[in-house]
Amino acid sequence: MNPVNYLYLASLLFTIGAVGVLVRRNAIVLFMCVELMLNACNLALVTFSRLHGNLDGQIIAFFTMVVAAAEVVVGLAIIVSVFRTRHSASVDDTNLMKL
Amino acid sequence: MSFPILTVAAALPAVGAVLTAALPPATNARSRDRNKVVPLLFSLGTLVLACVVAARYQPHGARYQMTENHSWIPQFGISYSLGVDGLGVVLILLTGVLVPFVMLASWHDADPVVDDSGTFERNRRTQGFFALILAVEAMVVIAFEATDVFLFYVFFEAMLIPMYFLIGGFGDRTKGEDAKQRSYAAVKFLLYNLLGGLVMLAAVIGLYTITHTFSLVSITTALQNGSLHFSSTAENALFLGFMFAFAVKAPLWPLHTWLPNAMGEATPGVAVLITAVVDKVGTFAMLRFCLQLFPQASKTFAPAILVLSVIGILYGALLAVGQKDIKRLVAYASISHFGFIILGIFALTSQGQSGAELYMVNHGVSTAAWLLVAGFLMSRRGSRLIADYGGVQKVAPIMAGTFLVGGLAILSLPGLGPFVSEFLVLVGTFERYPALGIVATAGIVLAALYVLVLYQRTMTGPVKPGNEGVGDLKARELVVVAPLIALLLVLGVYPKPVADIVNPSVNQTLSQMGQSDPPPHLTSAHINAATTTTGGGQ
Amino acid sequence: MTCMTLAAAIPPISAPHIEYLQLSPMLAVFGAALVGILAEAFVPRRHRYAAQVGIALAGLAASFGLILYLAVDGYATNKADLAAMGAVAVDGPSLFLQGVITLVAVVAVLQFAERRLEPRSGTGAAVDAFAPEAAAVPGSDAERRAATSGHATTEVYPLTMFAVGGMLLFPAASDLLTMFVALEVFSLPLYLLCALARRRRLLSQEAAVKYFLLGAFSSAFFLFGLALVYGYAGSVQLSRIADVVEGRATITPALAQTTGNDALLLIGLAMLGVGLLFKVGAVPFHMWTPDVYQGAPTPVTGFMAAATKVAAFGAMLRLLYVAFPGLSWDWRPVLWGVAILTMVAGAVIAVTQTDVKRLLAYSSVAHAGFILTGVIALDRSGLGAVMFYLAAYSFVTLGAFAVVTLVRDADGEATHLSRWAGLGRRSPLLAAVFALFLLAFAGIPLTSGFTGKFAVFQAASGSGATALVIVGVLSSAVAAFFYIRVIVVMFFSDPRADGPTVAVPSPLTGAAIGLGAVVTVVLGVAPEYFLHLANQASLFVR
Amino acid sequence: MDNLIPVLVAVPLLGAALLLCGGRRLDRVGHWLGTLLAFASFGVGLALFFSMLGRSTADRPVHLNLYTWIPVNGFQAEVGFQLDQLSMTFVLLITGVGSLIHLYSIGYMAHDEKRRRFFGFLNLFLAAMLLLVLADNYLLLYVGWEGVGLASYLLIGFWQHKPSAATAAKKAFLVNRVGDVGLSIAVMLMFTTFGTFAFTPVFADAPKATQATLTGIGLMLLLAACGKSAQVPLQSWLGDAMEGPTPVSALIHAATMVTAGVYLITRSSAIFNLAPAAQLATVVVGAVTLLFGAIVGCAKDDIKKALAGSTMSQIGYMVLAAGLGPIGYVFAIMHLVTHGFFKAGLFLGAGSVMHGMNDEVDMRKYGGLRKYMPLTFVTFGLGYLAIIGFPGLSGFFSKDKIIEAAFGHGGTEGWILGTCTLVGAAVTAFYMTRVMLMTFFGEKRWVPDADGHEPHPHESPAVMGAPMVILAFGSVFLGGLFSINSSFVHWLSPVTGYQEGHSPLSTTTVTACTTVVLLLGVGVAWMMYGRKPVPAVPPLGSLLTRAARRDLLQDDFNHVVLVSGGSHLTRFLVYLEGKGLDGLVNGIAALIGGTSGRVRKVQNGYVRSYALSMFGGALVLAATTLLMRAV
Repeated sequence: MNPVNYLYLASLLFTIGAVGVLVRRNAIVLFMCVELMLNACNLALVTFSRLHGNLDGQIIAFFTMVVAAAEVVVGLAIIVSVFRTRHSASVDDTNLMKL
Repeated sequence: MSFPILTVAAALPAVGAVLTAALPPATNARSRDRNKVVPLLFSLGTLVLACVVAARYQPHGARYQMTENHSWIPQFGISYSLGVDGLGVVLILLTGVLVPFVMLASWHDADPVVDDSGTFERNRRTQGFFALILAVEAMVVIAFEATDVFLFYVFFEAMLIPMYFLIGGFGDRTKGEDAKQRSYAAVKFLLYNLLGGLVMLAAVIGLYTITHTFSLVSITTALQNGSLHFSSTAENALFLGFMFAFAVKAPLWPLHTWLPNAMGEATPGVAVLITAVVDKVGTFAMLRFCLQLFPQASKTFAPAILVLSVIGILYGALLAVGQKDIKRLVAYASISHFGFIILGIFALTSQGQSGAELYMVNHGVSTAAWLLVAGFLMSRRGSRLIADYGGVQKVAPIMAGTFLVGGLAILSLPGLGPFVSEFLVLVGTFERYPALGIVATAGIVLAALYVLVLYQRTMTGPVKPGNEGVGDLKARELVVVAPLIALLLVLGVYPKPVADIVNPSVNQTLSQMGQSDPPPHLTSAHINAATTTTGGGQ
Repeated sequence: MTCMTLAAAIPPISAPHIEYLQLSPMLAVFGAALVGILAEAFVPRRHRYAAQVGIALAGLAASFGLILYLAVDGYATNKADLAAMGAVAVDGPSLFLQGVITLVAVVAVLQFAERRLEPRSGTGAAVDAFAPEAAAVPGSDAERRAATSGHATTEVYPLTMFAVGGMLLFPAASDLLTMFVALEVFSLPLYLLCALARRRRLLSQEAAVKYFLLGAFSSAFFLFGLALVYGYAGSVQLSRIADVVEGRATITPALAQTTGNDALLLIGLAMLGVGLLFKVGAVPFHMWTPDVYQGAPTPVTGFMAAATKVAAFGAMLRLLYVAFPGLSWDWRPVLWGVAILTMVAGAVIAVTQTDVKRLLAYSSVAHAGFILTGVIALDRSGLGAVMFYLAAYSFVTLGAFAVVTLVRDADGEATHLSRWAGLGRRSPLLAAVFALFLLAFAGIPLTSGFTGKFAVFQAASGSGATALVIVGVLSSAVAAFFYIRVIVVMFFSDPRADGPTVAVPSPLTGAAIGLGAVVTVVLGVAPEYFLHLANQASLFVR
Repeated sequence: MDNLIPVLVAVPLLGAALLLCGGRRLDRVGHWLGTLLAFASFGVGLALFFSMLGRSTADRPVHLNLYTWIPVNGFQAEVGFQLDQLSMTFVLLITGVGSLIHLYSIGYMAHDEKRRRFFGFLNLFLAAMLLLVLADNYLLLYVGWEGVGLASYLLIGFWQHKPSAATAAKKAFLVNRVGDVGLSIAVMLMFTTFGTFAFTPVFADAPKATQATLTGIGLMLLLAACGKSAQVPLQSWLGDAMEGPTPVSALIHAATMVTAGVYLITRSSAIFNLAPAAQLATVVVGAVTLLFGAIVGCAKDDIKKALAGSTMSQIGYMVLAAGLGPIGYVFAIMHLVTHGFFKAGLFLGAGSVMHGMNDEVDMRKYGGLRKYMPLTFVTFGLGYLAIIGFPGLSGFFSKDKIIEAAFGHGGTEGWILGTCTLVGAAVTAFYMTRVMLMTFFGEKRWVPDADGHEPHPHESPAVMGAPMVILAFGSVFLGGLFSINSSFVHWLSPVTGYQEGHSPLSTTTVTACTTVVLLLGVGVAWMMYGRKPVPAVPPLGSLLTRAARRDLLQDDFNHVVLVSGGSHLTRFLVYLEGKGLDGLVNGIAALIGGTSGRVRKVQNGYVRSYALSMFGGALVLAATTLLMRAV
């Protein structure tokens, strides 16, 4: 199978993630969509790594995972505290500041 | 290394500004007066230094004298270069003369509020006012001295800030809707001038990109010996950039609309500072920078600018006639006069330019005299509306008399300073552009109209109710007015010393531009033709 | 046993060499952060404040000292290195920007440590601007208890240290991976710091959520861009990318599908750009700025506004100047558009703002546009100009936000512009200093803002971007309007009877404001030395 | 001796300075000081005159250069004086009549609280007028020119509390300014043509200049003269100027200042002689004005305004004469001098009448005053006889010469001009007789004034009477004196040139004609005003009379065209400034503000919309980057 197809898949996933961020309301889902984007990147990286025949891409993928994990820690902390304050996970409810 | 007189002349008011601002707030009449006398002394000191500069200046010496040169920001080729030519000397002197009078005239404009128990409001308003005036003076002086484009630009822009606070913070209307008007005027002043300055900044940067220096002397030298050449597009663009800023400041029609607001809302003293001192930086810079840096473009655009000037002369005068507010009337009169100054500058004849330079001085002194007396009048009634006054000459004859003399100077009565300059400007323009010269002379009639109408409405006729209590000029006010009037007389009767100072620099500027006065028609080539036609006519 | 055989089968790994000395500025800060965490765990609560502030300042001081040492050692002038296997560049721009960031961080830490502004807690303990207990629900009993007992979130110091560490690394990163990691390292603590305001916690939390979600979103773009560029060049080393882009490296024909595919490269560059433009707050990636600036605790806003911008522009400069100068024909026009849009939109939208912090946020957007004009110059003068601008801008920003912390009423800071009416009459000195900062923002001569603006416009003009300069100049005029408006409100409006008071700060905030003012004036009046420094440092190592 | 020339100017100038700046301390002696200085100036003038008489004709003109006034390269304005026969004539007229009127004013202004200032202004006027006639270049002349305008402004508006006086003063200054524009343009033209504007070189080079230039200069000088001398179309101010105190009307608006235009034209004879078109314009102006003024004079019931119309008309004669060229210059000046005497005398007489009549000016409220004011009646009567050209009196000699010269111009033009002057003479006789009859003869028609004071006509004090007597002597004998051996022609012709006219009519015929028309005018006037009582309320009168009462509608024309047109223009410009230029500026500000208000709505607080803008931005960024490559 042509490895380039993986790139298409990666792009598709990335786009799905991005669109998900735009259309979903729940902060957690939103955040999951971001994670999907990161993983799409990982897929692309690994694919390129395979194409180029060097390991850089794969190593980067590991870094990405770690970063994503760190993001989860911070992100969930923030989202949960907001949830506890507002009893809502909808990002559309957090719009006190505008204009 | 000689004594850096120019730096000192600019630094003294700057130091004075800082010291004045640092004075403790007044607690009694004594300390209040101290807070005003200190800045006054500094301004007088500056006047002395200005006189020293004038005395040391040799009209037929080098182009720029008493020069100082220090590297400032070498990365951008910026240096702290000072030097004065004839025009600079004269304008520094004008600034030095006018500022003490402005201070004296504004003596009570920023007094601390005293409540019923005699307690002084504790703030630094008084000091602030005088410190700002000194700051403006310092910046104006250094702008007149700068021979580095960048250095000039810096102070050209920076002086907006103290001016802004002077206009916005100390107008004669303090409450409610009126205060809004005042801050509107201040903001308009600042933004308008800032816009001009920023456009100039673009041009300044463009200039540097081409020349890689900001030194006026090096650029003009390079232009003259041919080692530097602007493409005509670049030169035109740069000229317009510079000119825009100066035309806003000067102000040239149709960029003048900030001036009536600013002068209308400011105290009379500050209004004088705006029109008589600060705005002169604009016309000064046209002569010093526009003409010298961009001779070709100056020639290209001269006709257009002349037309705008003439429009400004007539437009300003007509609008002055239509004003209901004394200070706005003076502002429009000034717009008309600035039209004359710019007309003289861009006529590119030595008469026109010398006239313009004298005009700057005369306009400064005459407007100061006229407007300060008007200010004394307004301070008595707290109104700026012409309609509120009438018959004042009956109750305050000296005030009426001085007001009339100031007005006569404004309308360029021969024997007073402005006549000399106005006539030179007209002659200078007429030499090259007869039609414009003739149209501009209509300004003479209109000037008489607005001056005399104002005088008639405020001073003559039966005493209007409310004016009975208008007292005549007090000693302090006479001290302000009398020397200004004397100066106007001297400048009108014997302007030669000033003319002798400015003439050489005018000639140098024109020769740098490769311009010379058109010879009288009756010389060499023309004479034969002339005789034959006349012969035929007889 | 198996281990042994495996080890024998794999070719020996050469141990990576780490130049500890060259990395030491970052290590010092990260070390301080770690020590801070330990202190959080082991130092008794009543000593934590002092300990944390001490540790943070010590770490920053050490870091700054080491930066100076490296600079004096010649790293900024006649030598440069790629440390840590080519991951970190130690060169002029790195050191200059790191120096600025550490100084900014010092000032920020001083402001974080300010405890005189908030009224004392029930127990009489002095408290700072941060939430007493971040985990407690706003308005809950737990929070009230924490507040009365004078608790404080001393975690902010280690968090700050991590952020600073990331910021130090960001402009020095010379491969995309390091850049990405640094981006995250400094972003994540900032998300948290945003959420920690003592007052108006709802706004603070909202700011954190918005910042976090959008930040993560932009990181994803950055990462995607990284992947694409990696796909094109086969490496994430900036210098290697440059080689491939400029055709110096040989390309395996088999990889023509990817390596030869410029679309990958261009889209990748664009995606990287999204990540960086988000951080600098360029239009249309700026929308987080006003909300986050408004919601975050003001000292954090100041820190963020100043330091993030320095770090992010540093990284952008390195990326564009080192990796993609060969693509300048492609990215410059795009950046032109972004710069124009940023300058104009920032200035225009700010005109109608009524909240001081939001106003400063839009002002920072406009300034991002001005700085971009210098970036576009793509030469040494542009680099030097941008670095100078960043230094000048960051101190003005810090000072301005520090002033904002002092204008307070019963509900904490009074940030609505109408509340500032007549401030100039009530406390002329503070108002004058704030006016100075505003004038510097507006680019009035004799302030640092003018020198910076002049430098970047001059660089842009020198590279032929005259139109950009003109747009910049015109939007400066528009921008001037709203700075002036604040001055009008402060000086020319009558004070309100119920107006805010100006708190008397401790020397900490005083120092921050004072330093800001001094730098503003010095860089405006006598910028020679600092311009020289910036110009000297303006050479990237490849 | 010649160094005294500046003293001529300096003495009254000093007086003005002292009196205007001296303050109340000088209130008691101010009038005497002013008068003394005027006489001192006259004394200096006489001394110079005798010194001049002692020299041969060629040596008579003297120049004295005081200092360089405005030096700018080619433009060298000097403060220099030139005293020749022409200036000398004026000096004596100005200082002589001026001194007398100073003296008269002591009495006339005795009860005015601002008397000191009045004398200051009078002295200022003397100084300016002397400067005007003594200047040796046009620019310095211009200084005096405007200086007298200023003095005139100050004196017309001396009673500033009267709005009408203030308005009249302003009007006078403004109309004069229009004329001044002409003078400045003339000076500019001279400078660009000759490179100088001093009399001697300009006149020397004039023949080399083109016809067009000379005509231009001439017309501009004529414009200036029209303004100052109240010639059509700039005559409208003179009637209103009668708002000033009567001595002012006598000195400035009859004897001296208003004749400055004639001086200017005569002085510039070298230019006019070479510019026939300008000369033609001059004679047309003169002829029109002499009729215009005369007609206006017939209709006025205000004694001073009637005299003002007469002044206008008489100056019309002079301008006409000056426009005739060398055949007329001398007579223009001669008439100027005699007119200075008799018209000043008439005005002083009128002042004396007013003085005795509670400042009433309406002749319909006079009548029969000869019994109450015999001295005034006699002096006024002599002046009257002089002005109508009664044979043997001053006016007869000077006016007849002009009429003769007008015929002498030759051709059709000569006939037309001559007829005009003759008609003018008839009308002059008519309106002056009318004045005489209405004032001194017939029933007394006095009515109490507004405050209820019944007038008690009485003779004026000696200090007022003496000048009237002296002027009356001048009115009677001066013309004859000048005509003995054509002494005045000999005196002045070296400066102005002189040439006999080729009159188709002999001198005798002309004299006969003038006598006939004189009798005609007097007769008609007697028929109308002497035979039957004068109605106290003016009859409606013919269309012409009504128009003449309104200054032949000149003011209405000015009002409609200039005043209301101007105020409409001004109002329009004020509107334009507010809505246009300033509106543009504010509009730009509003536009930015409006845009800002709309654009900021994009910042709607929803994090997802922020993300959308980022996403869109990313797409655009990628797309444009790709597009750049494609392009």
